[in-house]
Amino acid sequence: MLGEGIIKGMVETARNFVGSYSDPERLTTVEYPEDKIPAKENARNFPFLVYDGDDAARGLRCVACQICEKECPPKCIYIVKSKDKKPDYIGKPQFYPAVFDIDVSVCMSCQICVEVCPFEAIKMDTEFELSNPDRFGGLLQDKHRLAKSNEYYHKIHETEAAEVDARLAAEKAKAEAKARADAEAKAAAAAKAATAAATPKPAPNPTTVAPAK
Amino acid sequence: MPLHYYLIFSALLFAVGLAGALTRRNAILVLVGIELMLNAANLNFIAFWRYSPDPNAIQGILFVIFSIAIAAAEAAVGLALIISIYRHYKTTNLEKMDSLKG
Amino acid sequence: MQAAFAIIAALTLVSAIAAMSLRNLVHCALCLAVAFAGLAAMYLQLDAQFVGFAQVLVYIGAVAILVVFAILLTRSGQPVPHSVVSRSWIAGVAIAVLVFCVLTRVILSSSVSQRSLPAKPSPTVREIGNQLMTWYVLPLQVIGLLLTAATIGAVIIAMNERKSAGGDHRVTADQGHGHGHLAAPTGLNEGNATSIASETGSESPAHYPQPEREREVLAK
Amino acid sequence: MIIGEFFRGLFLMIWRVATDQPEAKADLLAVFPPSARPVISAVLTVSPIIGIFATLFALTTLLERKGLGRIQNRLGPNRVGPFGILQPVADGLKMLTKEDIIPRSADALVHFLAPVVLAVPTILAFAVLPYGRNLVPVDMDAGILFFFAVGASTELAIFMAGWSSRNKYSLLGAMRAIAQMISYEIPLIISSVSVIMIAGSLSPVEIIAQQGRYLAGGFVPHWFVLTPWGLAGFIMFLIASLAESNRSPFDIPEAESELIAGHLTEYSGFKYALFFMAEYFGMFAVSGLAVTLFLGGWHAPFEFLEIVPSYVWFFAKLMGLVCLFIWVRGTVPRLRVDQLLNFAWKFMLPLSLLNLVVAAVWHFTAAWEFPGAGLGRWLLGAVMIGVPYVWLGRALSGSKKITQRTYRFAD
Repeated sequence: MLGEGIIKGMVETARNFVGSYSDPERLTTVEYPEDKIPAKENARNFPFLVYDGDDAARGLRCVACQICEKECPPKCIYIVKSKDKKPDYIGKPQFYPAVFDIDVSVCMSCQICVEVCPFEAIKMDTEFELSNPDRFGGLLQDKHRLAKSNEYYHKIHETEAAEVDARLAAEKAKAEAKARADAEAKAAAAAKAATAAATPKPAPNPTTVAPAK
Repeated sequence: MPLHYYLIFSALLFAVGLAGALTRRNAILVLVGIELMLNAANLNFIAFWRYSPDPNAIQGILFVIFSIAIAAAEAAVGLALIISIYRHYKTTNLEKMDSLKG
Repeated sequence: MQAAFAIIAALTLVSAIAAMSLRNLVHCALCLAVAFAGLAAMYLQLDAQFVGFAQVLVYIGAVAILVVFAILLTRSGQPVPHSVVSRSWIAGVAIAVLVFCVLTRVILSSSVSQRSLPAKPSPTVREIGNQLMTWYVLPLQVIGLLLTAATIGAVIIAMNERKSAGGDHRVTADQGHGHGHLAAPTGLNEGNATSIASETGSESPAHYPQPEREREVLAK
Repeated sequence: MIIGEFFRGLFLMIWRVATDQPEAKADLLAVFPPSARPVISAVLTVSPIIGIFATLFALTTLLERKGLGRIQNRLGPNRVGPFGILQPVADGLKMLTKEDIIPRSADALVHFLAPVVLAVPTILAFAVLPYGRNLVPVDMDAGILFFFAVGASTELAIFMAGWSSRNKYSLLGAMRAIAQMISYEIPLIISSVSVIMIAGSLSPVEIIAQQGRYLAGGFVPHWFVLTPWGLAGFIMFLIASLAESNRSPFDIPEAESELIAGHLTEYSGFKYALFFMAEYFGMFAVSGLAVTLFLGGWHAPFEFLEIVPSYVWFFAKLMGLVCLFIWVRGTVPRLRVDQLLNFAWKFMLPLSLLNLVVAAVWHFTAAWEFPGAGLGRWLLGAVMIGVPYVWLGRALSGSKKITQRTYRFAD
């Protein structure tokens, strides 16, 4: 009342004024291009493709299943499936994307592609400096620019990447176990077949053949 | 420069104001015309004061000061009246304010 | 001296004629302000500083603004379909010309008008103040009273809308209909003729809805 | 020969200005033929004023942006030049290279004239301020009246800008600006009338001369701000001048959140720069008047400091007031229109009228002779203005119950 609030406010702003010179901690802003606030772990901006190992062309997890292309709400993903196959991280032969393009200018950072990907192949990046002088070519990111290593993924989303790696390792272990079991079964069946061939019993047993398929 | 320059100029201004006040339909412009006439009269006062043989007699100036004050009051009241009239008749056209014309 | 007089006089006269003859009322008001400024310059040329400044302060700073406000509040800024001068305009101009002729005749025949410029007087503001406070103190008081009365009167005249926001107003509006005047719905015209003071004093619900009123003021 | 005389005159002029001597221009003018002297004299007077205030304008925009930044715990502009000191240059270049847009339905002539009509009176107002001991552009008998007269004529320019743009925001902004300027002109003038009354003169030079004495052995200046009516008048003058120069918290004519930019909405490029400049020039002019009326003009605060050139004190006080304006802008939120006008008519006007009475009492108690008369006089004045201030403040704010806000049209 009677103007004391104004004086109180003036004192407060004066404190800010002096304080911002004496105590740099008070400054709420950083000088952007030189200083950056480190990105939060859960920050997300734009998808990238994860690859394992050193070779982006070989280690790409994407199998060109095109689920993300279908699910993408603004339809910014464009995939062409390869004709041939190459082994994936488990070693199973899979298709790979011959073309994988994402248009930055269309993407709305919704993360749905990440949600739907069954292969943990597409993840969200924290990189936000995507501006480019070339409106068309520069904003359309192709497979090579999108591919980023698993180490990078670990760097930006530590917790999430660890979970993903654990899951993949489990899957891989399961697949290997299964493969081993299959191989063993196959070997057993082969042995059996060998013994069966040795003994004259021509009628094949469907239960032993089926797993070897 | 002789005095009659100012006097004739003031007479011209007075005539312009008078013509406006007599011919315009809009009440506001009639008031403006009256203001112009008052101003012309003020100019006469100042001119007569300036050309008077006794420059220390400042009646002319004082009269103009009073006249300006009165003109301001007149403008305020006059325009308030016009606004009030506008509220009743929805027009400031003087030719349409003819309720008393029988 | 003569050149300055000629320039100022021409400017003042042209803008005075423009103020009295232009179709757009806001232009008229602006020309009026120029005419007032020209007169102030003429006072300065006649060594009447105080009056010149008072002229600027009162006429340009207050009267011209008042005229502008009145024009906008009465929506006179809109172009009118009919002629802006009255039917008997020839008579009006004739009377004005006649008055001018008579005045000129009188001025030219008078011996006073041939008087030449005396030495420059030195009317200090102090002198004016002394005179106002001694010999002219009664007129000063009367002027003060007049100004107070005028202020109160102007406020009351422009404010009576507020008191009779209900039925009274409707009746007057209907009378307007009866005489074949602008038949606008009452609610719409509610607030557009309010003064500056009520423009901003928004306690009364009678002046809502505000956006509508603003649109009307704006509809030039 | 002539050239030598010219440079001698120029040097003498600068030397005399720098050392507070009178007749600075005399030797330089003697070089020119008598018929050209008035024009040359005018140019010599006007060009430094415009140059200095244009520089101050650039400085103040920078100061304002840096200061506001610091008040909000930001850095402020710091990219252009070292510490951002070239920011005004960049701003100016940006303004001047922008396209000059005139709306199609605008009244082109009035739209063009408005910034010119605004800029001329604001620069004219500098004519009567005494910048130093012998630095008065025009020593006018009715200087203060001249100042207020040219100040009043800026209102019409703002109306021209608002009306000619054919934009509802422009018109509303202009109408708000005019209503505000008319309302606050009254307390502004009345609070300076108390000074005029005590000084007995409308001349700024005379008013400053009356404040040139020192009390208590040269340590207490005889400034009007140190009297009860002067202090109250100074505060009211400052508040009213904030409103006159359309500065926060009274910047509702250009309230961005409601009116885009008020009457400036349809202006761009050089015309906008003119408006911007006029606004700051108006602020300088009214601060200069406040310095003249209340803060002793170019007089030093202590007697022994009078050896410092007088214009230094004037500009130091001026910039002090400008900094205060910036500080207030960084602190106080914007008012609503009805609050603004209620404050002017219900609070400022009665108090400034009362302040006149206090000044009159001060004037007539000057003859008091008994011991402690000075203090008693001071206390009497302080009580006379302080008690009504408290009473009026309580009466006006006491009736307001702060309750949950209701929205009439929001839903």
